[in-house]
Amino acid sequence: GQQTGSTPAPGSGAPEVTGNVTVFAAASLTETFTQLGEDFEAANPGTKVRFNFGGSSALAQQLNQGAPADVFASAAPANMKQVTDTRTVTDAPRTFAKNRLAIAVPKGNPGRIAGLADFADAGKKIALCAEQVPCGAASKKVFELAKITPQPDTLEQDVKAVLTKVSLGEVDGALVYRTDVKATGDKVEGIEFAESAQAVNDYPIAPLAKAPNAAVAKAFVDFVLSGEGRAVLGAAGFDGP
Amino acid sequence: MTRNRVRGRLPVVLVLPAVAGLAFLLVPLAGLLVKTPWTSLPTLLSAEVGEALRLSLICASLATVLCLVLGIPLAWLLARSGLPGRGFLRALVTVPLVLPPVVGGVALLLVLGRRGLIGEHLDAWFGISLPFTTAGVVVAEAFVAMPFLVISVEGALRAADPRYEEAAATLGASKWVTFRRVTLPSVLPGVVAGAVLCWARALGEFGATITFAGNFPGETTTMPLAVYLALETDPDAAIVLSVVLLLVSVGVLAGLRDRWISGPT
Amino acid sequence: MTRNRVRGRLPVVLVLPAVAGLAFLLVPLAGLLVKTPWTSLPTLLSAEVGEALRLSLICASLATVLCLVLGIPLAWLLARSGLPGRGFLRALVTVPLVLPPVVGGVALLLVLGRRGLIGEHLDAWFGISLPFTTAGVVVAEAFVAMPFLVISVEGALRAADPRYEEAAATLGASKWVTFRRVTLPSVLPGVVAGAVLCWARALGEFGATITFAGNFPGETTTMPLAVYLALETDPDAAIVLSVVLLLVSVGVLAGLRDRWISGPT
Amino acid sequence: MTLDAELRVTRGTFSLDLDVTIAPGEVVALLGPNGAGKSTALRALAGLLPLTSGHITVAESTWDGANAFVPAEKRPIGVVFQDYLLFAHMSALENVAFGLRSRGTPKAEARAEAARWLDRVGLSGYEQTRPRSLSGGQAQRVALARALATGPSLLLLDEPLAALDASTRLQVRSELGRHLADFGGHTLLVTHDPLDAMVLADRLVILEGGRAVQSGPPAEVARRPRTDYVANLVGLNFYRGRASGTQVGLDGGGGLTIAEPVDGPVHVVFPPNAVSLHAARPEGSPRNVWPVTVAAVEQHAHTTRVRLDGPPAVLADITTATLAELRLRPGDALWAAVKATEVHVYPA
Amino acid sequence: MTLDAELRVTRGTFSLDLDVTIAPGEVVALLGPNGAGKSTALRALAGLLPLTSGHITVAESTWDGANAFVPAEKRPIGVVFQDYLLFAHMSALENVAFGLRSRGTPKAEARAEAARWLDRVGLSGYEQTRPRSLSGGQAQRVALARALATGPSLLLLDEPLAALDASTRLQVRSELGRHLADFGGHTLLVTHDPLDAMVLADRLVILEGGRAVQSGPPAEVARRPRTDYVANLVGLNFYRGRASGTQVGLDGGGGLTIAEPVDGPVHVVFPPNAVSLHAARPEGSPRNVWPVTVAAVEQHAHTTRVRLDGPPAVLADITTATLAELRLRPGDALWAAVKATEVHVYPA
Ligand SMILES: Nc1ncnc2c1ncn2[C@@H]1O[C@H](COP(=O)(O)OP(=O)(O)OP(=O)(O)O)[C@@H](O)[C@H]1O
Ligand SMILES: Nc1ncnc2c1ncn2[C@@H]1O[C@H](COP(=O)(O)OP(=O)(O)OP(=O)(O)O)[C@@H](O)[C@H]1O
Ligand SMILES: [Mg+2]
Ligand SMILES: [Mg+2]
Repeated sequence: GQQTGSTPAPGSGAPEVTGNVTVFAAASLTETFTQLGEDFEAANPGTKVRFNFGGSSALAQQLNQGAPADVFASAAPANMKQVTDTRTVTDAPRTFAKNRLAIAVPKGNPGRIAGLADFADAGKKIALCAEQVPCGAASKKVFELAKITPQPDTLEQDVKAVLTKVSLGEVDGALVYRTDVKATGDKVEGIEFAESAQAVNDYPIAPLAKAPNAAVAKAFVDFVLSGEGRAVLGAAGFDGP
Repeated sequence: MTRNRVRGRLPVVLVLPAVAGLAFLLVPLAGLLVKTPWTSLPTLLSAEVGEALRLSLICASLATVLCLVLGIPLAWLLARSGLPGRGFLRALVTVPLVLPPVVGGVALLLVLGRRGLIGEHLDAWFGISLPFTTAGVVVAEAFVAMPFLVISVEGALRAADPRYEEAAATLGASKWVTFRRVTLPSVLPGVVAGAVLCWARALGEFGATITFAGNFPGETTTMPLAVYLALETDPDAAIVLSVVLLLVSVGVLAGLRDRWISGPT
Repeated sequence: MTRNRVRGRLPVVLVLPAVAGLAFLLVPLAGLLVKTPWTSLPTLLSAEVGEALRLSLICASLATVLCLVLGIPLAWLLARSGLPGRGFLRALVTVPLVLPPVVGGVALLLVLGRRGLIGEHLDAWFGISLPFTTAGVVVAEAFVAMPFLVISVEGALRAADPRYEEAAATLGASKWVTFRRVTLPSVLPGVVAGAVLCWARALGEFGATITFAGNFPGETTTMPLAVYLALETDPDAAIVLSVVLLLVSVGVLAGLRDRWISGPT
Repeated sequence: MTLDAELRVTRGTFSLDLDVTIAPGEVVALLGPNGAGKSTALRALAGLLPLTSGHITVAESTWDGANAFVPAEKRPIGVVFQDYLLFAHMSALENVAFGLRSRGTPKAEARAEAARWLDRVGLSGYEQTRPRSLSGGQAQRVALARALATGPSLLLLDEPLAALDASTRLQVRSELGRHLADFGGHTLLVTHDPLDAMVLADRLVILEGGRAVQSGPPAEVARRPRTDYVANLVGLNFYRGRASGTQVGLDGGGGLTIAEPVDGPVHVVFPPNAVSLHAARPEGSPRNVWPVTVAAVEQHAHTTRVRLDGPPAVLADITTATLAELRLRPGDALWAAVKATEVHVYPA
Repeated sequence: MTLDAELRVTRGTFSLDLDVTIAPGEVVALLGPNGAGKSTALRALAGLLPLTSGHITVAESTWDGANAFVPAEKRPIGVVFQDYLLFAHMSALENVAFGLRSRGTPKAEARAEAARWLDRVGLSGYEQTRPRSLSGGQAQRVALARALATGPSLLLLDEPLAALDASTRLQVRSELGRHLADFGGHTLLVTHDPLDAMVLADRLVILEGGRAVQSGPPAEVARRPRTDYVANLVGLNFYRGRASGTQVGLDGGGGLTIAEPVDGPVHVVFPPNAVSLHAARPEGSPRNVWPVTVAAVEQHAHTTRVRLDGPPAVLADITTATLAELRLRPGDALWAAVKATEVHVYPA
């Protein structure tokens, strides 16, 4: 966790920034970053933020094929690493948010899931993220720590797919991110558990080298890492870096 | 006296599976319609959604035109030219179907991206860059949808009697005139079927588009991309958006007069 | 003396776009092949990949069979029965094409899921639950791929001369016999084209499958799912896997003899 | 068991209005100009074209009527279509066996029977040939075999011999004649060849513009045509006129003398070979002599046919000897002569 | 400007081997049994079927040969196909205008010319009709108009009149005859109707089993048939035999007396109407008298044709009077008589 608490409030004292900035951001950040973009534009008149939301890995592919972007905000350090391996970033990636797991159950908890231990019950329908994606990796870590062998019925490709199954009642329980449980509203109930603190996922952000508009890129990254940015992310359920 | 009689009963062995097939396709749709939270519709119908819908329709239609222009001749080549190795070519043509669309998008990036085999030169010599532009959406959709057109039209060409083309030749028609005025009209139902598939596939295309063209509202965010993003934030909204897309598409296709679709009478 | 002559030159107006179309489809594929890190292939060809490939082929083939059984009669109903509102029905049939596959999967869950309209009863009465099973994969693939078959076959039926069916009727053939022995053979190229599209689409199907049937190795993980997950961690491996899927599919389709595809001679 | 039909069908601007009755075992030939509605009538009888009004009744059962419609596949019919409609994806044998198979004959038996039929129409050796590899005449014979093979009780033959060469035609015609003679069902035969009609049919129905204009036994129709089409068909000079006594004033101009006196509107016919041509006005027995000009000369196999402008215009068949003597050229002025006894007159 | 062709084509088990020369303005009729290869020859001339060997040369240019092949669309031809092959999605007018448009005539002019041609074949009023709504005969006339409209220099007509009714046929035939008389190009006409061939052609070529068996001017072929097929076509009794003096021993049994003595293998012909039938052995002039049995009796329009078993077997045309007198039935024993002067003999 890099701490950049002394960053001055944007717009105050820093050189005027104007122009467009193109941000490639993980799809799970759609809501928060759209909000951040609007706030940034308001704070820096004359700037315009364009977003390209997609799966972190797909965005990494695009960036490695020379996509014209200024900033990359990834949902997993691994994808950020794919980019930094082939394309230079102007500043080292910094973590702007963290997320931890929670148990998601359908409204009313019909499968009567009480805690992680129920995930080992073969009689219950369980959905987990696939190991290849961040929430799956985190889940694996959690189960190892809790010494539980889960009996999943499906290994989903992302959190949203898991939540779809939870909200439709197809599964009795699942492990997802807190932020996602929060975003889904009242169709899904979240159950916190202790081990989650030990398997936290980092969200890194970095301005990109050869960015068409390096100054604004840097300003945007700073904005995300600022107090204002953190407030927006915190409201969505992210932990601070 | 009106005499309104069907020519005999329809055979049960055909009608039963037909109805089952129809049910199979339509009941999930009905389920979707039933569960659609229509109340959220008014709040959703923002300018952005309108934009995405407009973009979807335009790109799908342009992609279909591109597919028709390139795909019909290709189908003809496969069906009529007597080229050696046609069976293999035909199989290759289906590749974009089998390729997971995301990988298709990656393939397009590899070739037409700024660092791609061809894209590099396009960029250097002409300053043209397809990825992350509306043109890129059209290219991605056409890449994914073209096999439908080619394979349908080729099937229709193979079923058509080549002796009409011979008759046209004896009337002095060049291969091109014959193709345009005799072959093509006689396989029109097949071409329309192919174009319908192509358009519908392009309209629903997601993976290759988001990979190759990105997801920039107003520029490359088509409805399926909007649906994808909505799924991230508000699954109900995603369903409403899909249903909107679907109703528009059904409206367009149902509006195709039977005239366009029926064979010569 | 051998006389080996083509009947005249092929017209440039057709050959040029045909070649362009072919290039459009094949160059990205070539790009993919060029960039494929073949060296990683041996390490990838694990038992899991073999399993996924096997599952893909089996499910796609079963889905194609299901589509043929339900889809051909449906195409016949649309093309021949003179039902009112056929234009509308035909448009409805294309819906699974337009629906983003993930939404298609959701629609299937709404109907056939544990709490679905029909699924609820299937579960309660027969103990049948489709989600998270191989059968579910087949259903999801069939749902997405069936429109291809229906629309292609319907196009072929419309282009076929109905007077042969009349001739069969005068010979005492019931509608069913006529369909089976006269109509179907005469539109065989169209059916094969449709089946090829259907199979290829089912083979590449991802969104609806993972949404409806989930992803569990050996049971519901087909190649596209494996590819998608590989993309998350190791894009090179994903490309290799796609190319493997693609080569297998080209192999299968190229193996279809011309005989199966050509019209009556 | 009689077939009784009142066929009223509208097809675009064309309308058919034909009453036809066929007794069991009877062969009715339907003749008429192109577009007269012959194929339309056949399609209606086959059940491929529902009647607009009218009915089709066979024995006690109604095939088509106000409240009933028997579809084609339920009618015991056999149809030869004008354009054959052979199934392109089946061999000749399978085409012929198709009807038998559809009507329940076991496969082996159906194929054996089909092979017999192919042999009967002179096509043994072509069992495995696909229709597209058959010549036109061969295809037509397969179509005929296919229609006959099921032993239908109503045979509908649309120009079944049109594409056959002269000698095959003779052969197939007599084979068909033998078949029809033994046949207890009803036959409707469409043909443009008067010979086919004469040889095969018990009764002719002449259709023009969708309406029956004449019908009767072949010899009767041949002797007493009622329209130009029929006269042409049977090869007679034909005129309408008004008789008073032994003189007939022809509607188209000119007049003729006849042997037996009659009165009122009449039809007048005589054969082309009853006409003799002369360079100068002949004296002597023929009562009808009038000046004509040569319009055209056609060489047939064994005679020469001369078209002459009148009035009245007339066709004459002359021998090679006369031809040599007269050295006819279009425009030549000649005299035509016909004996009154050769002229046949009957009420219009 | 002469068309000179050596057509050698193999199609499956069938092979065609035909040499044909057509002078400018000449009309050659190709006749032969079903499956003889007539349509195959036409397809080869049209460029739709490349020759296996041989050549097609018109004037100085080679259309098909060892080193050259002119594709169909480059040959100045007009073809009427046996099954018409009208374009189903075009109106009758568009079908006829198609060739003109393809060869560069402006649209309005092409349509006007097409309308004139439709009128000439008696189809004015059907300009906008689609082929599937035309009757068989109407469709054939559109096909004819379509082939003629472009003014091709080689006309290839495959049974262009087969589906026409008797009077339309007469009309279209004479229209076609007029057209061909003014026509400077080459015409190859396939037909099964001897009358069409006689009236329209300058020369006949008889094809059997892929080989030319006889050719010559129509009258010559009609007078001196060389095969059963030709004899049948022109309606003659035909025998092969060996003459010594005025006696001919027939190959099939029996013998005939002829008027002029010859020696060696001969063909013998006489017309059916030269045969008289008698209940008892006739005395008097006819030199050829032999016992026969009735095999079949056919009523034609104005005569009755009797097939008799011999030896030799013979066809006889008898008048209605004779028919009434003899009351013929199959199996009856009769005497046939033919005058020696009616019997035509020529070297085999
Ligand atoms: N499908 C159709 N729709 C409209 N009119 C039609 C259709 N088929 C035929 N006709 C018209 O009906 C009339 C009768 O046609 P039909 O085929 O019965 O004639 P036909 O007596 O069999 O003639 P031919 O001797 O030439 O075969 C023609 O004028 C034709 O143009
Ligand atoms: N496509 C083909 N493939 C193989 N054999 C064929 C093909 N077409 C025709 N034949 C055979 O070639 C022979 C000659 O056929 P062709 O059509 O030239 O005969 P035709 O003289 O025109 O007869 P018809 O008078 O019956 O029209 C026939 O025996 C036929 O079966
Ligand atoms: Mg007809
Ligand atoms: Mg032929």
